[in-house]
Amino acid sequence: METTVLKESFIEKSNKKLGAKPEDARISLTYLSLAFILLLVGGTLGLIQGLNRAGLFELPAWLNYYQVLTAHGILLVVAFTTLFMTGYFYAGVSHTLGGLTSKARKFAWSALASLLVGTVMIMTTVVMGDASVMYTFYPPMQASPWFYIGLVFLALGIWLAGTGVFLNAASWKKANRGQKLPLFSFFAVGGYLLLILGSLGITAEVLMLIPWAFGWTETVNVMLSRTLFWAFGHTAVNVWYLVAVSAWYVAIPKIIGGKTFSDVLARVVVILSVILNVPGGFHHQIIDPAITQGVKFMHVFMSLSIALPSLLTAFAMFAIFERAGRKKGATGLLGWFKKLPWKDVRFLAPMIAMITFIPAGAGGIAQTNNQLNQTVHNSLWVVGHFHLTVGVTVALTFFGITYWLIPYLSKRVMTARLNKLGLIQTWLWAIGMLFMSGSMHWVGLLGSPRRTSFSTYGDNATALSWDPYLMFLGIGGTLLFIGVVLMVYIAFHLMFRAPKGHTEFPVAEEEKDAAPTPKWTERWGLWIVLAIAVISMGYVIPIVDMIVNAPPGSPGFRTW
Amino acid sequence: MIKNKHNAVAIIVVLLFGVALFYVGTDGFQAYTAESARTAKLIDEKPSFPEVTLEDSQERMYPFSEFEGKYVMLTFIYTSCTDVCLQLEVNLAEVYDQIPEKYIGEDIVFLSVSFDPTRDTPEVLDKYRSYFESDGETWRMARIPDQQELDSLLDDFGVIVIPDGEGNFVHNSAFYLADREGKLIDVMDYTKIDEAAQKVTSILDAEAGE
Amino acid sequence: MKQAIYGLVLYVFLMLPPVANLAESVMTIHMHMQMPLFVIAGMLMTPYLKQRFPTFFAKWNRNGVPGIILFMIIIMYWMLPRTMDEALTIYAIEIFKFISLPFLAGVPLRDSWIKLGKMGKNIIFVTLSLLCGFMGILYIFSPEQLCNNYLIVEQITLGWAFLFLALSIIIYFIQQFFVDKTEYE
Amino acid sequence: MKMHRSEEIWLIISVTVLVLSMVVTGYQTFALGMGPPSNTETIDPQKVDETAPFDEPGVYKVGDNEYEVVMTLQIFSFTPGDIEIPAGAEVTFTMTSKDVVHGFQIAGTNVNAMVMPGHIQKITQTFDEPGEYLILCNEYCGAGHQAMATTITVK
Repeated sequence: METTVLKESFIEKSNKKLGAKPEDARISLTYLSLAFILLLVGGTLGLIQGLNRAGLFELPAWLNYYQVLTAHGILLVVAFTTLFMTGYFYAGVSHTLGGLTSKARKFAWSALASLLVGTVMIMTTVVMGDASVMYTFYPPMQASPWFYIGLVFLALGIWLAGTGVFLNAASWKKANRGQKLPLFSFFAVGGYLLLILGSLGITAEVLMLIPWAFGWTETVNVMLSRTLFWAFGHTAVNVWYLVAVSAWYVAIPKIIGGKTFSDVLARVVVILSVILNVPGGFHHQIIDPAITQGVKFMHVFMSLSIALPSLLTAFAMFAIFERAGRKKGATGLLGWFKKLPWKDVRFLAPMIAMITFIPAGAGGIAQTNNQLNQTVHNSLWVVGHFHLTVGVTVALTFFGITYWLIPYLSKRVMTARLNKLGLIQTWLWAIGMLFMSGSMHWVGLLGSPRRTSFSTYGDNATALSWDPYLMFLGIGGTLLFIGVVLMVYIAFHLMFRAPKGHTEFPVAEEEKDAAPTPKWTERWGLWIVLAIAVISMGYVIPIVDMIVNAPPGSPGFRTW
Repeated sequence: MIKNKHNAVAIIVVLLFGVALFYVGTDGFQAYTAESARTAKLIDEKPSFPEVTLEDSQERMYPFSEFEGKYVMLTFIYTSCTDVCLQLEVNLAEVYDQIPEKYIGEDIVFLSVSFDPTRDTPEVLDKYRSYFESDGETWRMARIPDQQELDSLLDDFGVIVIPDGEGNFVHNSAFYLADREGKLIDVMDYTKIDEAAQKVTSILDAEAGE
Repeated sequence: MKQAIYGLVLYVFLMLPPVANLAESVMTIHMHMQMPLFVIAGMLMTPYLKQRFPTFFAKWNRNGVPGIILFMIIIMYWMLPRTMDEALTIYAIEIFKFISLPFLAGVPLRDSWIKLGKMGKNIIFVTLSLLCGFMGILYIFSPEQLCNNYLIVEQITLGWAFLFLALSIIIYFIQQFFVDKTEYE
Repeated sequence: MKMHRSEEIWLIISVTVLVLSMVVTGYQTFALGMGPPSNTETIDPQKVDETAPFDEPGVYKVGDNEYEVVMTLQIFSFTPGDIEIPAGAEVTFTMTSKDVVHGFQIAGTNVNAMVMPGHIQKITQTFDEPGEYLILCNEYCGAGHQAMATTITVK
């Protein structure tokens, strides 16, 4: 134990003195700058849609609403998040494990190349109008084959990035026998593992679609493709959420001057997320044909079990806040609430993200149940839901990370002025999302569908009654766009213009009397096997049924 | 040493228990599926054909005792079936062809019983009959209009019929042979046509030889 | 003690008629969820039983071999297509399932597992994966319906589930050779 | 893992809520027959027009104030459209798609189902309130997706 402490403090000291290793910082900064550029592009597209949907803006003839929507979805839900996650995890792995290994660096760069090739391929097909198929690309709508090949490169990029982190963690374990992997790196390993498990589904789907898109096979199994997609689609979103959670457990306690609540609990949350997540995708198919009610009910159970780690997290977070507040002299039941550093954007942004997750998570649980799902399925409610989860909980946490991660990497410091700008950005974001997501939820309940450009359905009275709400959607979207511009400005300012100096990578320490973390938490072999078992529990029954009882397949259609 | 003895005894007890369990559970290592257990039990118990009223493809109504004094080769089917029943009837037709003509109608009658009385009306049965070149006389197709009578027959003969909710049924299939008194004497694998035909012929031959 | 209560709650919950009916309505869930959950319920109750009857386990299951054999016998018995069918149609067999899986499989498994040596565990892993693999192939490729109460497609599904189970066991079995066990103890 | 007392209480409460929501969903699905549309019949998606009942889409009276609407969905329309039925009618929609994936939603009701090529979907609704209801496609199906709508008038 003695040597452990010594070693840790040595790493910490040298880190403090030197900051991020330049080679490692370059990797993360490249990822992050690309992420923010994509955020700007995706955000602009979002504004266009919001205004159109509110009936305020008619798209020029050369630009199609659905093309814009496809690009917006892929850029923000898949590309921005993957790039940010990789930049952030590699920075943290480098920091907590004392630098990346040269092998991991190579993997990081080749992952970047693959991700970029993939994104460029996909975006080219979308811009050319050959792939207005949404980021869900349900067959038999058939995009250009290069769209699907682009997806393969995205998946490949994810695997490469993950492998780099795994190898780095393994070599650290070898060099530090008997020590537990630092919590941050534990999150990174878990996050990539889950993302890889989830991407198996989409890879299988895309390998089925490529020969079909090239015309080598005539038809495709529609239900099977859709099911495989959601194995990835839902998992991916949960991975982004897990990335956000990692910052809540690792960085926030440090920022508010507290300690880790429980190292074990955090690790259990990661493990549960990895094991339980993949079959969750099925609740996107509750009103599909060809899946029996029994199977759907089983998946209600599987989907609800995903809420468990989130509930654990909710508890841990409030416990951290309360303890930190009391340490600062807070009294009474809620006195700690005032002691939190509300004026510190590094805290405010993720805090709003967390608070948002309470209604967002509750909405998610509601949607998972059959009847409630039937009410809101494919309505704007769903769009409102994931703008709360991904748009606030994940994005705002990412922004909160940016305020310390970029200056740490660029060896600069955040000024009070930037902090203020950040606070404005955060509130703008929160209020914009309140408008947009709130009106989406409400009008969704009334029946307004998602993924539709502005339409009154021939001046139908019901459809016309939705318009006032859609106006709020437009207002919210505009505020959010200002938020995006501000955020991108802040990010690049922190990268190139802020004053030089040292910024700390906040990693919370454990309480002195904390119980040692049991070693079983690192039995990754066991977790992988359990995850496979859970995945087969969820998927074997419906997929065998979909293959054995499949109708004749569908040829491709180009309907845009 | 004494402790190890307990352990060894336990192993022996457990193994004996296992043998006993499997012996009982599989009827003496005979029947590993419920279907094989069922046929073995039927052949063993020889249940009588219960009193039911049949309605055949020519809209004739009669009790099963109509066939008294003749062997009856039975199958259970429903005409909307797209897989097993077709195969079952095709195979039955082959058995029919292999039986010496002198016995047909005189000593043995073929009967296909539908367990889907709502859809298998006499007209439907008549159409279905023609697919297999059954003459409707020495090989009849019939439904049992009374659901209760039908259930009791299926139950007695251990025919399991599960509706799958989409108008199809899952069911077990076999050739059933009832003797001149209407007692079930054999259940045969419907995939082994020659074997079934030989068996029936030899029974008839033996009786004719007497 | 707390574990035993959780185990008991799980046990009772699984036996509630609507729960049991639902679980048994799908072949794969019947074999791969309900039955393992019964075993787990038994495993959870084991510490309490060992505390109540310490000498019994020490005396009759000293090296873990009798227990693990009992476990294997019960598991293999419930893998027979026939027992699955009869559990649905014959009441006594259903009761036997409720009793045998937790108490004759779950309890001895947990008691024996810690007593078994490395070799013993490896034998069990190999046997189980072979058994599951064999069952998988049998159910997928069997031309005839093995269970009267389930559709053929369910039978094929169960076969794939068995193959995945076998795969999981094999992955687990192999990975433990690459992992330094002492790291986790 | 040692848990704090309050954490354990929190977990027990949350798990209870989750289990309760399961029980309610299960009860509604299996006891009240309010399960989601999950029909498992299939059809050759390239031969919809030749396959009964979709060779003759339309509104059929099948019983006392019971109707069946046999409907095909294709880009970007519903066949038949502008349906009329009497108030209090129980209507079963039997649907399939002739091309891509469509959604079938009647705004202001719980009627919401995915309609896919190769699969026949069914959903039943009793229309007690007279009025005009908006039927729309709620799954993106192409350039004219926003125009894919029709009405059902309850008299």
